[in-house]
Amino acid sequence: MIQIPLAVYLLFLAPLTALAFGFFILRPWKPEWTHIPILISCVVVTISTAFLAAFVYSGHGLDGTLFRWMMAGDWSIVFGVRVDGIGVAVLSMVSLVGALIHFYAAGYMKGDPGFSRFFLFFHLFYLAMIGLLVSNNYVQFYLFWELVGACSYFLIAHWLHKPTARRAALQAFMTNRVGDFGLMLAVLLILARYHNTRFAMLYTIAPGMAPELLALSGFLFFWAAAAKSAQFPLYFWLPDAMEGPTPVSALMHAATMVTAGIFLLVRSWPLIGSVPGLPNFIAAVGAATAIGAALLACTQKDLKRILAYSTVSHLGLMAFALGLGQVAAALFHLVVHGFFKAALFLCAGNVAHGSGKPTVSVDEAGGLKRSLPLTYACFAIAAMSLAGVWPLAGFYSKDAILDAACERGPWAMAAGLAIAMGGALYISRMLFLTFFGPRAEQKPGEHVHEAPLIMILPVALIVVGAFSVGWLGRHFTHLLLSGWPETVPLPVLPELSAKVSGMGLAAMGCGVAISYVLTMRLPSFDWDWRRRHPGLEAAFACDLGWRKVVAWFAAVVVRGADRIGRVFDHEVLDAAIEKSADACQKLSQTGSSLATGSLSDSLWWLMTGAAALLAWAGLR
Amino acid sequence: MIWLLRPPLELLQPQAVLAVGALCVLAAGASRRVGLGLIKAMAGASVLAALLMLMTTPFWAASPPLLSSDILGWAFQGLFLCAALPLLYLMKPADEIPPALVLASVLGMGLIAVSGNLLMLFIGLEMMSLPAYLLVARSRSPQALEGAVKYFFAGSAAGAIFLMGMALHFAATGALSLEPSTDPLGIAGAFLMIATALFKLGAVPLHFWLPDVYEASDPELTAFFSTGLKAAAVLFLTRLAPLAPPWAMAWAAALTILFGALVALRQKNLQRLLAYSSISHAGFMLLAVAAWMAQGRSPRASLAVFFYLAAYLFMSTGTFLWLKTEGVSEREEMRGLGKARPLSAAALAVLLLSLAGIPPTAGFAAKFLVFWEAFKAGLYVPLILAGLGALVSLGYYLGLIRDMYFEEGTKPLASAPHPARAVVLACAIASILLGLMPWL
Amino acid sequence: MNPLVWSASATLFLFGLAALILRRELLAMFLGLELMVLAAVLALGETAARLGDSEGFVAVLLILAIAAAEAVVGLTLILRVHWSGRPPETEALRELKG
Amino acid sequence: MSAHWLTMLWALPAVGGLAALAGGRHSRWVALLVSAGTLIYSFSFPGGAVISSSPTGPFGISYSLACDGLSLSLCWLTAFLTLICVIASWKKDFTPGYWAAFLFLEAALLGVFLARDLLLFFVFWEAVLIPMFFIIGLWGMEGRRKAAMKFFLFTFFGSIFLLIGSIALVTYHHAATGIWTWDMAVLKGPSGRAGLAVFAAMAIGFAVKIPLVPLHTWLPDAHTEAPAAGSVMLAGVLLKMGIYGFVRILWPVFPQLTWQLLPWLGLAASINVIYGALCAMAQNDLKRLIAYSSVAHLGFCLLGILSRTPEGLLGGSIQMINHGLTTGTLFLLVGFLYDRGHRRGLGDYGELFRRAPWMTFFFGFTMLASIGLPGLNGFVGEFMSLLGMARALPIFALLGVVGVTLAAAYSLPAYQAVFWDAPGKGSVSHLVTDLDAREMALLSVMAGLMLLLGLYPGPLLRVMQPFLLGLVP
Repeated sequence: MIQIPLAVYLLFLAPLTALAFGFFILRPWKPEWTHIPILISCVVVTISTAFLAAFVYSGHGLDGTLFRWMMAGDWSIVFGVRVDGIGVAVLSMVSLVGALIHFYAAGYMKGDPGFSRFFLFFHLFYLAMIGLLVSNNYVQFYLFWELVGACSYFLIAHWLHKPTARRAALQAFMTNRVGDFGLMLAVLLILARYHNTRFAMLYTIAPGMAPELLALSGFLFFWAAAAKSAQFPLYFWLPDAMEGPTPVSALMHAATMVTAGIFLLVRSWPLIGSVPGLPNFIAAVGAATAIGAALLACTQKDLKRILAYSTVSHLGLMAFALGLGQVAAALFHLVVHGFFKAALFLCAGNVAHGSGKPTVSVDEAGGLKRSLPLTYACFAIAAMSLAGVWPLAGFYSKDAILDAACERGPWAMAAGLAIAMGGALYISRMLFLTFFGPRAEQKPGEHVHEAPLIMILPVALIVVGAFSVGWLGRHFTHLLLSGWPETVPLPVLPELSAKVSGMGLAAMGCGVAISYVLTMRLPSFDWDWRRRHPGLEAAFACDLGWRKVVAWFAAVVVRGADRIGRVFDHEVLDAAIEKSADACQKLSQTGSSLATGSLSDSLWWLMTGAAALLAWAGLR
Repeated sequence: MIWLLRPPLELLQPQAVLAVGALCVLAAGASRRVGLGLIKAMAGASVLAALLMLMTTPFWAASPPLLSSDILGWAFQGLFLCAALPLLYLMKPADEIPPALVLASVLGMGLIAVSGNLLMLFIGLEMMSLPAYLLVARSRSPQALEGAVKYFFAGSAAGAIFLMGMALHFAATGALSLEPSTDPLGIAGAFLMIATALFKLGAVPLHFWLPDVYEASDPELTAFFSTGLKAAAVLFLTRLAPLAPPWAMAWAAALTILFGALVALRQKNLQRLLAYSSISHAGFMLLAVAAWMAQGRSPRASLAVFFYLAAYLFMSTGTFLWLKTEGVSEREEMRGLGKARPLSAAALAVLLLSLAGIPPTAGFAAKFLVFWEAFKAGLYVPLILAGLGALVSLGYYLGLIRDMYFEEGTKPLASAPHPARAVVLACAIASILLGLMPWL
Repeated sequence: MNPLVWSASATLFLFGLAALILRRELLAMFLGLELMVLAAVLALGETAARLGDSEGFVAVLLILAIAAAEAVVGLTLILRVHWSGRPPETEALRELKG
Repeated sequence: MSAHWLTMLWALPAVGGLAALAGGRHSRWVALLVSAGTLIYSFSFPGGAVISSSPTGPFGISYSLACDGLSLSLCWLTAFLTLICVIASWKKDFTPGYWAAFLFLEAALLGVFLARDLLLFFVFWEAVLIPMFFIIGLWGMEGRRKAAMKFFLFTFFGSIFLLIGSIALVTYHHAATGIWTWDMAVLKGPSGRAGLAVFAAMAIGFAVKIPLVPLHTWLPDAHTEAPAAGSVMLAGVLLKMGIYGFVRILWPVFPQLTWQLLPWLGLAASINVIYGALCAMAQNDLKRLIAYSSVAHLGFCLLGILSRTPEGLLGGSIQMINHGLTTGTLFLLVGFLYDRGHRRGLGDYGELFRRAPWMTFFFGFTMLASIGLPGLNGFVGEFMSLLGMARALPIFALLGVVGVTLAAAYSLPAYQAVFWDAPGKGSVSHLVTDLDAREMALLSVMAGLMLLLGLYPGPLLRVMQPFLLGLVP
């Protein structure tokens, strides 16, 4: 049995003890101190992740079992730990960004009535995400996968008094549940056939698997990832999930939870990769989602909804990269995206916190450059990193994907460039509208004050990451190599060719230029097209009709349930019993009316009885 | 071994004791000097003496010309005498006639038990029935006379039919013995006699006299009718068994169970409800006899018949005597008894559950044995119908329990403790113990 | 099996039966009853005579005795109905029903 | 372990019931002592197979009890839930009959799980109906009378078929082997059409209890009208008698027939799952919703049992225990809610998270367990059952997973309607106060068990394993 380093146990024990301490002691006694043990546990987790990163970077992998969870006869499902390149890469980003967001949340949520409840769920989510990244078999993966979904349900609905928040939480959980249908079924089918779903085993048996089982489980994995990472059919819950507090949006709907889907696809890549048509399908869906979401992001008013659609777009981009076979590029973009998107969300949070309103619309905010200088600086760097400006991290990760797209063919290159331009377009529109000179229609807040230090420092640190992570490309691929099975070739991050980078920068440049012209030069454009084309705006509001389709489907299910539950069950089945009871009563009525009480009738019956018996005798 | 009669006739010793007892009762009554209590005691003593005599006579002795007896007949005689005891203990006769009539009726039943040929059977039948008509006439309820007249005419018509059957049988076989005959005349005669037996038992098309008689007579008398007379009718049927077709009996049984249970659902008067429920139980007894006949009169099947009647003896006596002790006659009066009289309500609940055939009770063991024999005899469809009949009968048994416990009632608190309450409790406990018999 | 006697006995039986069922007065019904018993006795007697079997005659005598006892009981009941003020018809006796 | 040790297990609550009847004011203390004693006593039995039978009486009927892994775990569940019910209904001033009825119910249930003689099993099977009839009828809600009658008559209808089936089974066994015996382990069912008829008859008897869909209409009424503790016992243990009947009797007696009927029974179980979930979505009475959810969960048990694979059988069995805990807790909570607000409708409450945070927490926790969140006990049973069915007939595993998805569709909206959404016009949420110490202790024990069984079901699975692995063809 490989000796499991202490760091791995700390990953689980630190959050568990913090949660237990917080729930049993602090919550009833002193709820406002709940965040203290949790912040400590965040620090411990980050340190142990750093240690594990070094451990893996130095070439060691780890795949051991902690204890037997379910067993039947000779077979059993185990609780295990698998620390390998992929896991640690994403884990380091998640733990670092997560810890910083915890500190930010301590400031942001101060004074909120549900403070301790928020922090307990927030940290439980953090634990679940870490568990998901280090689990070593699908069933354990499914456990943390569902736990993440459940925590997101309670966190989105944190402000329980807001009806929209409650509806969004339910919608988010149900969509995730529909996605988990795919994952559970796939795990069941694989487990039924191979009696073992450890990732290590998966790499060996994937080639030998039956083709139809392979195709089905591959597709079901993608279906689950589509729900969790908001791909085309099941993405509509993410923009609504912005109803939750900003730290929730930052941690969950930017850096960690939504990336779990992509992480699942990367984890089971040997299986999905070997299905003939699936990668192209994933690439197509990814590209479509990315372009569609970018388009929708340009038309949104609320700051956080723009960032939500931007996340959907970038997840589409990662799926697009995966579809092209660039697993390393997708992972690299996942890590980089985690940094700059978290930074953008936290800046949006500072803007909202500063102006005292839960959410800020693009129309209201304007010219905040002067009143929020620090937030403006961080926002600008993170935005430029997202757009893909040269020295920043976004450029390196997006360029790697563009490079792969160019090799694949003209359609892929066109899609890649379109995504690059769309990304630059909506993020610079948001930058110009919010921070540059107040325009005529905008009503800037009375006086917007800068966020306190505890909220600015985490954003700054994350922006440093968004700034510098790009340069670690080489180290990143070296980290991925350990623990990846030799049998399946892991394409290394492609070297950046000047031609492709040039094209990418050009696309980004013209995107920024277009948004500069539309927002600064034609200040009233953003409002005019809404007034002149209300129909167009309505179309954009309901995601080009997709939300209506989903609403219709939900209504069909509910009406069907009502017809079965109330009508069929009550009127048909129950009524059958009641009718048989009434039949007995009627029969009894006729029976007792036979006894008329007159002697001659009873004698008549006596004789007919005797005659009947005689007839029976005659018959025989 | 007490020898009253010479060896071949010792079978009749219990009947002889009863006859002497009846005469003494009449004589004591005529002398006007003996108190009614003493007369009842004399009647009771003679029944007990008959029981003792029964225990000691070797029933397997050689059977003289007119008589024949077997284990079934012997056991049933025990039943008849046990059925008579509670009646004699509880009846409040105006004069000495009713106790004598009871003794005479039990004597008639005894004769059926030991009869070897048709004539003796007819004598026993009439000896049993005639006192019964008069007993009904002497009951205290306002419609007693009407019940008695109906009972008389129906009973005598049945007797006449039996005679016609006997004549046909005699013409066909030349003898009054019980051997089945094959030629059509004999079969026709046999079926007429079977009709009489079914009439006495209360099988459905011929049952219309039963509810009126049970409603008209006093509860303790109805108890005697439902246990004693019904057992005699079953024995009468078993005597005619060689002549009867099992399948016809099984279908009649299923019809009786279902009809009795259904009609009882809506009865308002409790005695009439219990009358229809006793018709339903008669159906089960008929099913048991049919199964017994279908299996070539195997002794094990006869155990099922006897056990059903023994269990029914306790259940029915207990229920009817409960009506007497609580003075309840309409179903509305049952409401709220659960709280008003907890102990007696509990006793009745046990008895009703036993009548319904819910497992821990004797009723279930009896029904279970009948079901088992019927299945072994291959009577599948009547068995299913009997099961459904049991379900329907559960409807009103539970309905009574529901009225007692779940409704708020108007009945005053417990009335003066009645001597019969001990008998009711004894019956309730007996019906639990008998139920656990297979495992005790 | 003398056909003449048997047909007489059968018709007697049916008459008795008809009287029992159709007539309303209790006395007429009682007469019908006795008629049925006598029909059976007639058939029994004829067979006994034909077979020369003494058992049949014993049966006839005993049945007649029992029929007499029945008559006693039946008539007392009808008299009691009459004394109770109600006309001795079946219609007067309809309280017990259902 | 001679016979009387096992006899004492079910006799203790029976005698306790009599004592409680006579107890007068102290009868609830008697109930507490006896139920706690039975629970401790039931833990004193080793997990291994304990066979104890008396000499066979007349016609092959014998008083034989036995207690192996499966029976023992169900006895633990019964004893534990009875103790919970006694404590849960502590404050309300019930008459001695109430406590006696629960103890008699426990005695009969323990008898069912211990009996090895088919007739003894049937006697206990029906004896369960009497105390339950009085519990629903005397201390139930408004429509209790009709619900009690419907419950008793419906189950009796099933038991008639069970009785006739058992008799047929014994008679055919005698015809085949020439000996009269009622011992479950020895009996072997006939083959061919007769075997099918006997199987169908006994299966109807058990199906009414499970309940399989067309025969389930007694369940919502009985659950809604029963008192809180009554619903806990009804959902917690009485529904498991049907499944136990299938596993203990039908599988060993008809080994190859159940394999041939797998498609039909699998279809029935899947319909149970989907139908129960859809009906639950349509309810607006909290107790009816939980009742229909029980129909769905029992469908999972049956799916697991049907697959005849080690994980399926164990999954089905542990799902029985888990469902007992989860739904038992849900009914407890609805009972506490009903004690305060005297209403069960979803629209009658609102924003309870403000006035009763601990109740919100426990209801949320149990609701997550009931929809099968991994890490809590609902998931273990459902997952292993579906895994077993995936090995036997994958199509029914697919329907099962659809059922798992639908589970969230009816639980969450209900939870939100009662605890989060703003109160409607006629709401009574102002009456609701938070849980008191007794209720908190009770619920935290149940929550702890749910978490423990969810993360570490190993020991319980090992206890159940011996008998179930014998059933794998």
